[in-house]
Amino acid sequence: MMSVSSKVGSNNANKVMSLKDAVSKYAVDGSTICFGGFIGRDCVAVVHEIIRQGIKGLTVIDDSKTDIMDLLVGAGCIKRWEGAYLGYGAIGLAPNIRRAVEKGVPQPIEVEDWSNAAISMRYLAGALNIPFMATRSMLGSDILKYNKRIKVINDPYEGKPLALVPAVRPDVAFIHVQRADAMGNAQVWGFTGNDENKVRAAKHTVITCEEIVSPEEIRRNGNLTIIPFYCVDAVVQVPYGCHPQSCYGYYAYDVLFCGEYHKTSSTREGFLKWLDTYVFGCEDHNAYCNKVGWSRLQKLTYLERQFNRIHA
Amino acid sequence: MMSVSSKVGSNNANKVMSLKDAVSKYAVDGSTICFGGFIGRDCVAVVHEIIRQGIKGLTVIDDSKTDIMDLLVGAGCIKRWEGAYLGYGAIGLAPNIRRAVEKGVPQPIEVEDWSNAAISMRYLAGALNIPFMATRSMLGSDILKYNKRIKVINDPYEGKPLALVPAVRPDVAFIHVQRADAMGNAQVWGFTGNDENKVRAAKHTVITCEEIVSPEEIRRNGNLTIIPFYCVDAVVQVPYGCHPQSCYGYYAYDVLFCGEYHKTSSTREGFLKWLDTYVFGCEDHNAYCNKVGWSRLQKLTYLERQFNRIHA
Amino acid sequence: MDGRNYTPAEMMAIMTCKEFKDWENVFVGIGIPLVAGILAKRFHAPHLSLVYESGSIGPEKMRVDFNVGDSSAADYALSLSSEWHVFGDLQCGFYDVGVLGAAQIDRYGNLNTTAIFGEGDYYKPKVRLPGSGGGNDIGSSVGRVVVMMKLERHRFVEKVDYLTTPGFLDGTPGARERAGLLGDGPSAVVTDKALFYFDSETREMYLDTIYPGVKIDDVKASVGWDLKISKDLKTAPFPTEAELNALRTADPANLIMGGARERDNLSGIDEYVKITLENAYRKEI
Amino acid sequence: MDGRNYTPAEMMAIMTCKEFKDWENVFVGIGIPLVAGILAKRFHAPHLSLVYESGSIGPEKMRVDFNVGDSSAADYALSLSSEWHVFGDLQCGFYDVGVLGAAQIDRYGNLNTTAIFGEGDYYKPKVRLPGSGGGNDIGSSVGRVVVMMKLERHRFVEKVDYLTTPGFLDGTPGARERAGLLGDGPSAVVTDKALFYFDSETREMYLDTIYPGVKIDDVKASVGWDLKISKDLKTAPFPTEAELNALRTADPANLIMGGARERDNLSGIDEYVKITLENAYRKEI
Repeated sequence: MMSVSSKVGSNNANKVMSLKDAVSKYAVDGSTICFGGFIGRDCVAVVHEIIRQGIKGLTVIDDSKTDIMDLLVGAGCIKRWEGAYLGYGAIGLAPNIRRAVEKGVPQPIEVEDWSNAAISMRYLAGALNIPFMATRSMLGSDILKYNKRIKVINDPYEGKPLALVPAVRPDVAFIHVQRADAMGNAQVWGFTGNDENKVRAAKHTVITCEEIVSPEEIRRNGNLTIIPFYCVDAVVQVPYGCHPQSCYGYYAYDVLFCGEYHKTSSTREGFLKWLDTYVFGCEDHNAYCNKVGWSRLQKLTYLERQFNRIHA
Repeated sequence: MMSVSSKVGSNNANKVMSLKDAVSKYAVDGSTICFGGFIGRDCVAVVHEIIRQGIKGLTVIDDSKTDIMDLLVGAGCIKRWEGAYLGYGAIGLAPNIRRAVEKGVPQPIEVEDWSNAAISMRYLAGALNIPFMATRSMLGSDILKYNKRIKVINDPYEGKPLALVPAVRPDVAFIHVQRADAMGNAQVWGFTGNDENKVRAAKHTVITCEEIVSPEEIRRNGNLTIIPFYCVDAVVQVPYGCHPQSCYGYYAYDVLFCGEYHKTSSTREGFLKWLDTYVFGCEDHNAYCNKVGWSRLQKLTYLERQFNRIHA
Repeated sequence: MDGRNYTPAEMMAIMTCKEFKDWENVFVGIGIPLVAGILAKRFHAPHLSLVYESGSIGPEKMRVDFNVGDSSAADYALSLSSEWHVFGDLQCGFYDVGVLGAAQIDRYGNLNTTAIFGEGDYYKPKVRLPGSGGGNDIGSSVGRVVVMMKLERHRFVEKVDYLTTPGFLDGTPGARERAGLLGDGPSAVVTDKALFYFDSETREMYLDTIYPGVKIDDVKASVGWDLKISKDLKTAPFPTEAELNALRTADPANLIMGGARERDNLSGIDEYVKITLENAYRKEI
Repeated sequence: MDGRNYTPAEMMAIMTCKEFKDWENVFVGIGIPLVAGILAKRFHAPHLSLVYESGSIGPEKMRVDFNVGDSSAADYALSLSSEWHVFGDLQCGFYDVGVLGAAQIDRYGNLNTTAIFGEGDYYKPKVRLPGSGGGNDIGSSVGRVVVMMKLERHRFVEKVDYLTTPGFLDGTPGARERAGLLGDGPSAVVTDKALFYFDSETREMYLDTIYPGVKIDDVKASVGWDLKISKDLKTAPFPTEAELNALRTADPANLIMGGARERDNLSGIDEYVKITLENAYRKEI
């Protein structure tokens, strides 16, 4: 029986901390984690900090998280992946994931296959604190054949086949949003992925955001607060925290930077050099932004704002 | 097996129709219906039109819908209620519901008891097109004892008791929102009740709104569109469509008008007179607003906007 | 006005407000419980967050709500969410305390808000009540439940006709856990005459605090079982003038505390708008 | 540029776009399928709504998306929703057509995007592929599926190593319904050389349309079973200049259609921003 208090962080007005402290406190070795966003709003700065701190043995349970998983796998942080998608469409697997799965470099990872809807339902179950959700996905497929945690039942109301998937309760959810207040009320613009459910399912939640704003600013548009304060343990202001991924209304996808990453990471040596340059060579996210170049980041903001503006 | 096409209305750019036509087309005798909002954003104008048209034999499946149910029950439109709450807290049942349940006046109604969370989960199941949802509510209570459609299982993952509740698929959902475009993209400010799920669970959805706006206006704040066009069959502009209930950002609750209603409706004769004045005596919602008085309605708007404004 | 000039309903609101601690999340129902929440925020618990089943989380209370779905429930809320999410969050254990009323309660805090059977049964009750609403859900999953009801013998009964909301069920150890319930169950029963708590071993309701001027025998006579009394029985203090003032400002037309008949004291919509705006609680937003 | 100067990928995008009807809701995956959706909107299906699994519904496509979670996927969307809601809506039957790629397909349209076993098995595959993503969900529940893939013999196989996404399963009548699946299954397979449809009785894929300059024997040799051919075999028209122009404007730096190597043709971020803005599709918003 889950104790009521196990999910309740302390409510307090100021949960602001540094990225370094938030990662070391909540992303401990061997923990189970997930990330917000859906490629856009990826928690890139958090992932760099996890790598910088040398966290090991992580299990990630998530939908489609190719870009940040490639970094984490290449850096040797990952023990297990329960998820739906690690790849670049027709291109195939990302470079580090391919090396880990095919050659065990730097180490093998366990992979358990689900679909995106199945992972979504697992988080919805976690958010409602029920042990499972039903779905009509995966029936008739080999996903069922190899994943015995999916149970096919004849449902007790209509008597038809249905798949059950178990709830996820990760130790921590890292979610990057556009705006949050110091108490953790977090507002998201653009598509919301499974974020509203991840923060409720997780035992702890760390919000990183483009801007910390006042509670009064939050209260002007409460409908955008998809994450209420009581789900949140830490708030960290990390402008450009998704680069090179996009952040709706703040900056566009940096396609050329990603291209460089792919080219460089096609060899293990190249990837390690990349890590040295952009992760270990930067003491924090601000140093990373310096290295990428603020002028470049500003151009991505300019580009995004030709298409998307936040109206609030 | 539900055919895919059974839930898909025709997509077209203009679904605007009159309230009269929308009600006669979708609220047919004997159908199963639900309403949006949660007292605030109640579909009062829709209910008046249902009564005006003399629709009979309705089943309503809903959470807490005292005020509009009292009208429908008193007018003899209701055959059955599956829901959680019909009353005014300590005051007890509403006048017409009391007469129907206690004396069968104007006719008896069937009542099936659920909790608000159970009804919420039944609509979530409907919205996901799965046959049931699990909940930890109602365990150990007499709700289970008298409602055999709630199934208690030992869940297959954790082995603990759990209640299952069946999906709802009403024939039609009536939802009042602040703003919608002619295609049916509907935006809600303030709490959202179960509206996002009701429209997905229902076979048809009728949106009534304070204002029809352009698709361009909708696109400026897509995060507020909790109801996408493909769930919607009809769009009706009905300013003050919730009076005497409140509509966030548009007008406050008319406590005195409601007080008059309660006093008047304490007798059957009084209620019938009230119906003659405000429903049968008004050919449409505009005539109702005339009778209530536009000056009074403007005062409620003024009052609301001292506290709530829509920022968009 | 002085601190001894108050109604039983006002005393009940003030005693309820003291059951909330600062920084808690309170799942409130309509009517007096809500006014108690507003009051707590203006006194000892300014960081209390109110949560409404309609989907509003952490509003600023600048005017009173006439129902849980009044647009006032959404005034400057921190998060405007959905009914189903709020019930999910309740089930996740995010809410510390809920406040419930009832027509009947038994010694283990089980509540009936569905029907008084009288000579009849569930299908033909003497009085049909509103039903569970969110009451069952709150009683099942919230951290602890504060019950508010009038102390009357037909309400405090040996056995409720219909168990709408579980308290400690049959009172045996682990009864709630065996049933699959998550919350800790009832913690207090606030009435118009006395305050009751529950024994942590036997799970039985006992008299903890009596209000000024109320006799123990009156309390015992209003309870349908052999009521246990605290060895350390306390007497509640009179409400303070500040408390009464705050209460009356929160509900300036006295429509919640005074009930429906108070409407007749208003000359019309203009006076209602005027009173509401004059007494609005303004925080800088 | 004339209508005969085009790449196989461009032909595939243009043939796919013709599989969408106006007013449909299309659940799009990333890459070429998305460009096909943009193209359809600019030609015969201006009221097409694109839906992305990240939660975006009905965006205006003014720039190309590099992934389904690119912020561009949300540009002026009619509704910005959640992943779980979009998958729920898929399961409700609100989406008419989905587009999927695959590494392997069999004659009944079953797809493999998980692993090529080679000498090994699921646990030690020759090639580990990305996995289902939303592919299985789309194949399970969407109205109909359009498959896009290169026509190669190691892809068009007698039996897929791993059945990630159900087509018509074993092809027996009612096989999908018996399994509990809702959607109607695959309707078309668009390749770089030919277009295939499925027989409504036998559920078997057959060659319906061959592209200009492609020989039937080439097609047959690229399929790992005895391919049926339509009695009414058609030849696709060349793409029009207008189609090719629209396609190239939609993907102005040729980064989607041309692939990763095209990045090297850009001098840097300034040129990329310039090209994107110059070619942005401006509707009055």
